[in-house]
Amino acid sequence: MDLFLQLLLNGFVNGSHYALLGVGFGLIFGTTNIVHFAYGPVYAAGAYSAWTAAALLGFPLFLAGLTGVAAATVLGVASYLLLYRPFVRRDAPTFVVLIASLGLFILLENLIAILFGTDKKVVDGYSAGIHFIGPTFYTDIHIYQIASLMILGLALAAFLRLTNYGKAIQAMTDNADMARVIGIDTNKVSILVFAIGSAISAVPAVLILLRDGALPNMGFIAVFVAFLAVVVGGVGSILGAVLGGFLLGMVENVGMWQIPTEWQSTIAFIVLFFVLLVRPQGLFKGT
Amino acid sequence: MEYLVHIAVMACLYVILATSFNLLIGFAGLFALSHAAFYAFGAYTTAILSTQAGVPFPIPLLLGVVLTAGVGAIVALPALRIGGHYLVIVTLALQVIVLQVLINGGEFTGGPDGIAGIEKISLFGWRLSSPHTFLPMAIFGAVVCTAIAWRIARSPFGRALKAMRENEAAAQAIGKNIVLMKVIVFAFSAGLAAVAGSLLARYISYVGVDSFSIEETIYILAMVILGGTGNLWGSVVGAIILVLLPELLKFLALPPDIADKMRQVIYGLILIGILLVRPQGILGEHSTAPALARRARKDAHADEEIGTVNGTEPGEVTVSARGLAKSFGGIVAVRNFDIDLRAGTITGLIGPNGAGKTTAFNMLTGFLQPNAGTIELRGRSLVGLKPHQIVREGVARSFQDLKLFTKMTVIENVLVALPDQSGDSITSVFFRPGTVRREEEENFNRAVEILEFVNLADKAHELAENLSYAEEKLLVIARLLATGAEVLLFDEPLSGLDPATLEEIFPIVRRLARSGKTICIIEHNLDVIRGLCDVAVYLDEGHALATGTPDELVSDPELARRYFG
Amino acid sequence: MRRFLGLTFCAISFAAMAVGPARAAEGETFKIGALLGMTGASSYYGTVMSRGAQIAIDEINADGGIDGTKLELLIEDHKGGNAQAGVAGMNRLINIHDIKAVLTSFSPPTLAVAPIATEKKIFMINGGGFSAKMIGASPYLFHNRSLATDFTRGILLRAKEHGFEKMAMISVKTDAGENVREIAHQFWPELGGAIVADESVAYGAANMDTQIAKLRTSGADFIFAAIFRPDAGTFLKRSKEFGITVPRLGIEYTPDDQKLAGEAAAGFEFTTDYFHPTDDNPWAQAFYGKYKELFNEEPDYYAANYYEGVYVIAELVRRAFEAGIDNPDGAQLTELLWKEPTFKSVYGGDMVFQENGVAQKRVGLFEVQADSEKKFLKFIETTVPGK
Amino acid sequence: MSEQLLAVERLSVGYGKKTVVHEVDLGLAEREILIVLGHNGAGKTTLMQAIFGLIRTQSGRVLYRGEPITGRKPADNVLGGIAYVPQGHGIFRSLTVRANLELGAFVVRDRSRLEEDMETVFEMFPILRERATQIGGTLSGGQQQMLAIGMALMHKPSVMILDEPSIGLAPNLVERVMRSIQTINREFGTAILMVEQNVRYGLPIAQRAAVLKTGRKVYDGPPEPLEDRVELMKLF
Repeated sequence: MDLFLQLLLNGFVNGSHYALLGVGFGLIFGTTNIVHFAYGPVYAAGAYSAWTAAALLGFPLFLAGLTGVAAATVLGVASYLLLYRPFVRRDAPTFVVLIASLGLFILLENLIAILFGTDKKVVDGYSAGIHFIGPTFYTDIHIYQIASLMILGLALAAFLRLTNYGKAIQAMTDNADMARVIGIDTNKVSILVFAIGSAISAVPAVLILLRDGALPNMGFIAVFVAFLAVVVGGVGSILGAVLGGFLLGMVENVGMWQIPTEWQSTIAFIVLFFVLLVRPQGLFKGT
Repeated sequence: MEYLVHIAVMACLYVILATSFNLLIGFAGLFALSHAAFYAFGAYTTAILSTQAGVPFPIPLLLGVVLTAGVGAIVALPALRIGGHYLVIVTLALQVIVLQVLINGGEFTGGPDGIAGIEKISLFGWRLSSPHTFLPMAIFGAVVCTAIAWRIARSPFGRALKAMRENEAAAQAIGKNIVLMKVIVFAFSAGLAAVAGSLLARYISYVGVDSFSIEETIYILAMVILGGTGNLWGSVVGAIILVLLPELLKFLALPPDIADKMRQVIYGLILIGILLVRPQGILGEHSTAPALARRARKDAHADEEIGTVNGTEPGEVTVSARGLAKSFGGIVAVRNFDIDLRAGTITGLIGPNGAGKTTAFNMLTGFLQPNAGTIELRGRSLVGLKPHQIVREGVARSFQDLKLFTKMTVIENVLVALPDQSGDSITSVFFRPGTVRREEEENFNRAVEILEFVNLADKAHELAENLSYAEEKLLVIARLLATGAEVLLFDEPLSGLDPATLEEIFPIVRRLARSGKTICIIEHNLDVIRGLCDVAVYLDEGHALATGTPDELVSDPELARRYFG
Repeated sequence: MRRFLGLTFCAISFAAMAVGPARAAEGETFKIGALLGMTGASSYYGTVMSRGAQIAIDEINADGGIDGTKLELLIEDHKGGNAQAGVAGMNRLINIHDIKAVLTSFSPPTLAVAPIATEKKIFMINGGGFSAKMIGASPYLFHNRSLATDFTRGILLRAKEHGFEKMAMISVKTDAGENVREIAHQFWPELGGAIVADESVAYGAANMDTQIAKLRTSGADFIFAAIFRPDAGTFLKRSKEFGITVPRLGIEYTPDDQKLAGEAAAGFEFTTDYFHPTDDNPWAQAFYGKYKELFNEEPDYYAANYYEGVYVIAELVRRAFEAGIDNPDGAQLTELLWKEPTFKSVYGGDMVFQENGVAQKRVGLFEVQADSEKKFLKFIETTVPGK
Repeated sequence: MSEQLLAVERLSVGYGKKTVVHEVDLGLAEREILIVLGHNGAGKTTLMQAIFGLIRTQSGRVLYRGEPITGRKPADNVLGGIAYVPQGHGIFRSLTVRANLELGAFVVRDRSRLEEDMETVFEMFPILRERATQIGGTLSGGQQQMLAIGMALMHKPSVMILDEPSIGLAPNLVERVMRSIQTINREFGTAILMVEQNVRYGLPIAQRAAVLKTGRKVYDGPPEPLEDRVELMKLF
């Protein structure tokens, strides 16, 4: 029973992490319909910039985190303007954009490895506090992971509902042509979602830096999980991405209650496989 | 230089992988990213059979091909349901699952250690242990596999694949069974990839999961994109370039501990560059027709005059529908609809928007199943048949939005629509090449005749997407005609054409009717109805309100009033 | 096909021209190849190994090489275990650079190139690959690191010493991890122990919490971690955070892991090649100093092993020259090795190559102190595994 | 004709090589309702999209208040006071009625008038007030069409281009929609350029009618002569 509770908590924590990744990726994918694989290295770049700020420039942690967010944002927007936009302009087939994105992935990941080296980057002198409810353990990082999802999730929801640009994003996600008809500049909106999506990705990145340290290839699994969460939850739905992320987190942890852990890295994909066979539009999306 | 020979061997293997992958994504337009998994299946089958059961070459290879083809056919199932990004992610997931199974397979798959000590191929006591000795085998494999892929791509089946890629509905509407086609192309693509895998296992005499990662699929994908989708030579070139590129990059003098990362960066840059500069790849897609044109001898002549339907009395009823009804979520689109279509007669279907004309067509051609009612063609019921079956029965339709195969040439559009081609069956493609070849030549001449019939012969080798408005309409007619169906249903075939052009097209349709075809036309441009139809049926609120000559109907004040709501 | 062969050859001959100047100094240089994982998930290893080897090369050349013959290091990337890449690299080394001795790493590519080494008579020395399956893969394949068997037996003997019975095991799903796992499953019961949990994590796992939660509730006397960098550090950190109190035993602890785990590593006991630079061993200290100065990082024993590997080859080449062989091949080098299988080790003292090709090093037992520094406890005698 | 608010001069439009609309002239005066009739595929929608800048023109020009606006971005046209209601319920199906209306006013920088503008829309279509919190996609066809028109109203356009507002609506709804269009024209003086199939309800509210046939204008003048359906039929 202790084990089950612990796994439940782990599932919740990892779920929050995945959900946040999914939200960032889903915002970009849902609005622009671009499969942004380079989301992975952008996420990694966020972690590495935060590390640079903290370890090399000696920024306080919070400022370092912001540096990471800023860097990811810039890189994300740049990847749209310099890479994707030309393709969107001449409305190239989606798979061409997809390959281009893979190319950017390879490029950025190796650039990071060259710039920062391949050893694990850790922010020295930070150790997370440990707490427990009964037999169930959790750490500060876990709290941050959950909190960040709550805060950013709500903030994003508020942004989408209340602000003019938020509405523009919703509109474009719903129907890009109609968005143009009512006078929305879809190009500006695309830049905006790349900015927000990349910024969001940097937050879980920084938390992982603090928890497990940063490695150049950390982005691969991140973008994969994000893509899974979004597709399982339903493209174009932020809530769907969140729920999708939680579902993955849960099966990966609670699912391992009885199943041997050697299948952990696979089970999410098996879930996805069957979800899409049964409900191609995703679990948490109408029509 | 053994090293060069080794590169040549690897090039051969990747040529197999790239061409087989191209069949799937380039020709069938199925974007399934699990090719490395098929590659792995072939490699592991050989590895396991030869190390654990000592089965000699080539049995493991053949078994591997069969097994993998089976797996491919299964992977096709999701592809039947979903497309686009979803197929991408599902097949990526599949790839991950396969790798994990191999890693967790314990002794059977060698786990993360992989399987070492795979027996080299021995032929006539000659052991292919060095690259030199193996190269001929690799070339042989590459030639055979490319030839198979080539054969498929250039066959009527391959043409049908492209048609399916361009537009699935239209492919069904000319009698293609797209479900079967998807399963077959997956099976072949996977089976060929397995050959490469099996050869790799024999050549390196070791297999490990790291050789079949997602990166590998992406690598092969890059070869196909670089060379040009829908062009097998492109894949050959793409494979060679991307096999050589990393080797050439090795000659850049770079600091050792970052050298290979730099090369990866350059690889990424090149990939992006190509896509920006030449998204269609080095070699564009090309038509199979010109080759045919050279082969086809004029004397191999199609027997009868275009459009002739044998054994029909002009005026006899061919299609007769009774009491058709269809409603969508409570909204009644068609109710209690009766219609008789007669041979040699052009029937016009008119009525205000939303009267249910297109819905009626969809039911007559199996794209929609009626909630009630009967449809008979010369007494044979058509209810419940799939669209492609109904076409073969003899009822074909065109679409309001044309649905031409835009990336295929005009003559290919017609060729692909010709009925009962033995080349549509993959078995004939390989086991009755003579027949297929002869038919192809006949069909080519047939297609030319059909194009002449609609005055499009001079555009035969144009891409359909480059046609003018009027020419597109003519091609629609030609394609419909090519199906050989005796009943032709045209959904707004002439909309948007100016009077002059109409006058050019009318005679063509009339000739068809004279030659015995049963023709039914939905049209909003009443000039067309007036100028073309012998009979007109007035449809309103889902059922036939009146039948008569066009002039009677359009001059009837009541109907006129209804026409404008 | 002819078309592409043509393409291949003209492209390569162009390449060959490009490389021409680089081969100018031929004759006075003896080339040593290296098959390392330079890119991808495990590029860390390739990086440190190449650095270690390069330092050795520079040192030797600085003292005028081997009787005037300079050494040159040529690195090929096997992408951290990709067999094709390994074979391609091996072929390049042999054909383009006419190499006779290769520093290899990782068992999958090593297993994949072993047949080539045998046929082409290439001397190979592995200081990183870990799987006992490599033993006997080629007569010319040697290992200057103890293999999984030794470490595993060593640490399990230690567990026995503690009087533990119930073992909870966590292993990483790589050739090395799986290998250790198999050996442990066979050896621990032999020592009369029981295995109460057997978890595994993917290499570079994003989430290890599940496994650790299961370990914690397994009720074991100790946890055996068949985990390597970077996951070893993660394991130590997370297991501490999750309040695991039972002793943790393992087989790797690199500076990288130390960085991440910090104090959380305290009390961790592990067996490894005993590379301990701060020991009273001037050679090791010199190497340590150079490495630190150049890269501002501590060398781990992977760096040390490849540094040492170069010296082994250099020694064999020196012997060959003495024996009047100007351009020795792998078979001759092997022969010369067997004549006198004892070599000076940067680990201090001598190392002796056993008949299974493994330089049986003293397996050191270490404990991590509260300050996260490792402290040498003692050597553990492990019986040599047969061929 | 009075001073033209919106004018189209010898406009040709098409896709690639294909020309769909051939050198059409069209004028819309202040406060006028102009109905454009014609059979399917006559090029009506293409013409409207070209005027609004959604697709590129081949030749000819579009004038708004005497200024050439040919090929101007839709965003700028909306800012300039031109509204476009596309065919088939131009709404955001996944958003609430209120959100849709707010989006209608996207270009209006001054948000203070938002509420009162919405109020005017609600007065015109009370049903929308009832359904304010409902998801657009779940509205009935008629309500969706009203919403679409309401959205266009939100930025107080001086010209409203409607593409077959009656399509797929039951007769009584068609009448309802047409009346509201008339009201818009009367109350706000919005000039209306409307493509319509439904002559029965469309024609009566129009002050002028044009008929397109296969991309060419075959009639331009008072609606009355077209009241004779049989005559009209001849133009189809």
